[in-house]
Amino acid sequence: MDFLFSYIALAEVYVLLGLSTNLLVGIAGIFSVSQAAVFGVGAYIVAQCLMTETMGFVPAMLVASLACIALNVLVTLPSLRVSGDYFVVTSFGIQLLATAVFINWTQGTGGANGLPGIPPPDLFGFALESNLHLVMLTTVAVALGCLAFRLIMRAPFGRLLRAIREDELAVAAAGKGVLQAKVSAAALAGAFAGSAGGLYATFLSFIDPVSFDLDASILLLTMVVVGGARTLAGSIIGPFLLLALPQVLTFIDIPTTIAASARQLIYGVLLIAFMLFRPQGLAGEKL
Amino acid sequence: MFRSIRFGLALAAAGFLTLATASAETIKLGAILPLTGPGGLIGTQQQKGIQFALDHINAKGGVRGNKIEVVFEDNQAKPDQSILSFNKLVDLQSLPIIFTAYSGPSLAMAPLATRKKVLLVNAGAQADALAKASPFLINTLPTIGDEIAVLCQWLVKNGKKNAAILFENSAAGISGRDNYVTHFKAAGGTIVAQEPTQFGQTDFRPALLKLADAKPEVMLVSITAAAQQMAQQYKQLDLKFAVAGTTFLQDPALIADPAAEGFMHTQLQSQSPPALAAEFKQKYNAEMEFFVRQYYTASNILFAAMDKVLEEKKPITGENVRDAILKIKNFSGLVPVVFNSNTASVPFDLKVIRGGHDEQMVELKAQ
Amino acid sequence: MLLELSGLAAGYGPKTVVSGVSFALEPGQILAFLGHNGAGKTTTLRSIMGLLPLRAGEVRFDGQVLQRMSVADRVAMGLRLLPEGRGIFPDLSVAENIDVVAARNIGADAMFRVPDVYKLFPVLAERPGIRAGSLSGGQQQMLAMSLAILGKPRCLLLDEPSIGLAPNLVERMFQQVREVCKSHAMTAVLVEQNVAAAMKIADRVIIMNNGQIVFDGLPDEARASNFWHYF
Amino acid sequence: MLALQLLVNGLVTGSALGLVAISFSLIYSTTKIFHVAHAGVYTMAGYVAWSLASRGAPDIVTLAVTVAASMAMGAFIQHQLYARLERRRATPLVVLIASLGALAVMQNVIAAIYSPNILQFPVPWGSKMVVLGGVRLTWTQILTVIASLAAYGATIWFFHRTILGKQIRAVASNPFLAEITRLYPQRVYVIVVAIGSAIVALPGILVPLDLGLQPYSGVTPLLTATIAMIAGGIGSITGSFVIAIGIAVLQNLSLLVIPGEWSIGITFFIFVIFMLFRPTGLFAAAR
Repeated sequence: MDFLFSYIALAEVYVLLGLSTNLLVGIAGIFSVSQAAVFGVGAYIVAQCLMTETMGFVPAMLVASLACIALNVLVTLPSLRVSGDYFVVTSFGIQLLATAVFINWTQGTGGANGLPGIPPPDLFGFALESNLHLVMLTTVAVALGCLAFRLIMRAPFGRLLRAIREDELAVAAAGKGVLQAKVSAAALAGAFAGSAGGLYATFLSFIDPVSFDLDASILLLTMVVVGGARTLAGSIIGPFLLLALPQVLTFIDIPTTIAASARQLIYGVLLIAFMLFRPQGLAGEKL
Repeated sequence: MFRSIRFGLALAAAGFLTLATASAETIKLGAILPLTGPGGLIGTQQQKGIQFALDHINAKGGVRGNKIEVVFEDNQAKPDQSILSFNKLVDLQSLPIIFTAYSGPSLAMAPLATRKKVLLVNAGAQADALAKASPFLINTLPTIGDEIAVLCQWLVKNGKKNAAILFENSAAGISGRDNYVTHFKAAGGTIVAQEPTQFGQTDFRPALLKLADAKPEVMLVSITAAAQQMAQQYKQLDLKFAVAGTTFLQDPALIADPAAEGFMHTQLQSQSPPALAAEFKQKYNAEMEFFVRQYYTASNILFAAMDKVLEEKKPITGENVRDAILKIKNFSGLVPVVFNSNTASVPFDLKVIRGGHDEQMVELKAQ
Repeated sequence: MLLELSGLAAGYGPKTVVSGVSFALEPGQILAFLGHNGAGKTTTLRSIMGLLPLRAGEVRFDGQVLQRMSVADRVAMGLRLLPEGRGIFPDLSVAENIDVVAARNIGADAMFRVPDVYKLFPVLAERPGIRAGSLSGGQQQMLAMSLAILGKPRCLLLDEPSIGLAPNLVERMFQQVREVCKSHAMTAVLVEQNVAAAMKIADRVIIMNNGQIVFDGLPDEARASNFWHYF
Repeated sequence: MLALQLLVNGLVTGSALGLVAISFSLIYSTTKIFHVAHAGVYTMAGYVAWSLASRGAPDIVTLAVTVAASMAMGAFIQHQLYARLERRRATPLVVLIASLGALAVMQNVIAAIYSPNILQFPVPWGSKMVVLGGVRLTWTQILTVIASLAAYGATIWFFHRTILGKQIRAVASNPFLAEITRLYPQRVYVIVVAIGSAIVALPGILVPLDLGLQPYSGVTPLLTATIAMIAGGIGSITGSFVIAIGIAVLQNLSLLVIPGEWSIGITFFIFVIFMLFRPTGLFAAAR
């Protein structure tokens, strides 16, 4: 059962990230490609807190979430000044800047070598070592995340975010707080990404910059797009499906000389096909 | 909505159904390698090395009559995919032994290996942390530090006291850099400058220029790719200092390039006899390169250890095979490999590139 | 009849904006097409040009049914639109604006060639190298008009041509429109907020409300009618 | 001396980067599509040229065929992918994701055919040295500068002196008016992507001629070029060309004062700050 548990635990971490990305990209219309950077900051903070034994798992998660809220608000600030493609490029820049920090700030992140030996999460003095316990932990986290997402979507705040995405000028003209709404969405997305980072670090017990680079950000985006933007179901299906894909693909017999590229190629084809024929993803709304 | 979720889950679940079922006389091993992505090139070489060794042992009837099979998993050199693959192989297929490569993924799997008593066999990565990561992680090659310590001593002894370091900003490159700094100073030399390059970038000119400005006598190199381009730019810029590196510089394209004339590098001894190399070439239409040889050798070490375990009428478990490796201690395949600990020591040479060939300078021994 | 609309309906997304719009215009006739904001005037013009698919009804031009024709083919037949507020290429110079449009639209039978528009609007000939976006509002509108008539226009659809113009300029420009229409037997549909000025040159008036025609008659009848409460 | 050599090195790298920036800027300012797959066209050009050169084709044939192949590929992507999406009224986000997919497909098809190894051009004259005022340059580097300046001049001439160039600018300036004055925007989009692809074929050949050929190396130059485009003002050919050279020179010269680990990070840091305070670019005309 360990495999199933570890798969579910990992997928659930990505569901949290999917919710975060969906909130920002799908719902608030802030097209960010730097969510993996925020995710990484959460992971490094929790890892450092636990490895230096500064604090326990729960306070560490809290610190990571708060830090990521602040960070995400900061990195989405440019979206208030620049729009559309400008922000995409800014966001690319932020992601690359973060990768440079992850690789080069050796004291904080262990540099390119990463941080091995992160202790397992502990709850009230009880260390969660087995995959079953970890799955229970991530499931609780995801359930909370989904509940929050659902409540927000139904609340007036959710409707305001939708309205901003449809027509920002009209909302601003109607005197609604566009700034406040965007900042709140970014803060919430930051909290999701930060806690996902903490869970990821303690689940893997090893983190390195590879997990938080531009490719990871694009993978996240792909998960949301394939699953379906703007819906809870989409944020759940995408991560589960895309994490399973490499496992499924190992069954397809491809000559080893081209296997290296052939599997990556399938991602590309999937992206194009979804955009052309089903831009709403498997269970989402039209982007 | 729920129907869509169920659809997604069903598709995901389909992935877990394993197709192969083991027959009684088949011993199955696992291999978690980067078969796709930027590490795919090296991963597929490693895969061929294992496959080549498998074909040989099975042609001979297997280990004590038991056929060997290896289940390959792709981790894209990513730690999280490695964990999934590890659990898949250990949990669903109960494989006792898994080949691994790359420092990050190996370090990520090490705690799991300890907990589940599964033997990890690394024949490619050389990061220092691997030596102490897990009692269940066997490294069939020394960590980079051993090679570098000896190289630095030789260089300082031969009058190269001021060194500049060119390193790749990646796990392997930085690990090499750190070792150069430690060991070159320990040997009595001075590091006058160090400069990074980005993995995948082939423009070394700015870094080379800056290093040259510090007037070193030797440039210590720790890059894992594009060594040929580095050599060409070194030549174009008319730089005069000596160049020295580790096994990473044992790259056929580099050695064949006239720009690399006079470059020195340590090299783990790993020759393939001409007949074997020819057979490999005929089978895979590729040269039997370093990583092919490494994983071929590692596979044979495992087969020998498994033979001993079976001889003693014990079951093939990670623990038993590891103990057998440490007990046998000396393996002679393509090269002599000695296990004084989890990490093997392998003799290595100092070579110099002359006229498109690697020439032996001295044989060195790790302390 | 040059331009004939019968039972036209069009809209955006789920919303049908205009329906049941029918009228027919002869060559040389000028129609003042009036109504408050959102009444469906621009929508009607856009569907005549083929920029918006028809939901129902038919558009005929010179006897031909237009539905299956591309925008470019309609332009080639002589249907021209002067779009509201964006009738020029702001990043190109005045001369480049005219050259680019001339290159595509002037054939052997052209009524207006490059020298003709410079003669019609001499102010454009004064500074041909200036960036069009930096012209004054009135000059921009003249340039837009030039671009709309280059080649062989037969029916001009003018969407708010007076926006941002000083009152005396509006008067002069409308007179020019009328002269051009009458001398070249060109039909014009004039969508305007400046109702008084538009009615002065119009041969016929249609008033729209909520996507439907509520008045269709002569300017004098319109003046006498009680439809003014729509404005 | 070091500073001079670094400066010259930056100028060479920058002039190649400048062409990437010009070509991307042309495409973006006209079609408003964030054509990430442009990096794939850039990479493809190098491989087409390599295939021809290694089969002994004369240099001029290699150049002509490569440019033609790039144009065809660019036109194909516009016509078969972007135009289709446009007809379905896809949002910019959908188009961007499809473009990312196209990039993944191109890179991996190349990697499957040619392997991910670094390939070296079999052109012996390319690495011959010239010493100019104490600065050492290869013929390839000199050729890169000459070709870039020539292509820059030709581009300026084409877009300001030919009727087709003016038409393209007209479409970029007001696509709606272009539609109703028979300038055929959809056709112009195909043409402009083809022209951009022809321009990017030059650095696509010249850079690997100097530094070797790899399937995944197109993204970094494209991102840097995008930054140059934005900083130089979207639509300004000269702006993007000059800023691209500026970025490369700065990255080279920055080695004199800061450790190389941080040079990329700092480029993006400056860019993000720039986006916050002057998002319209340095050369942008008042619009």
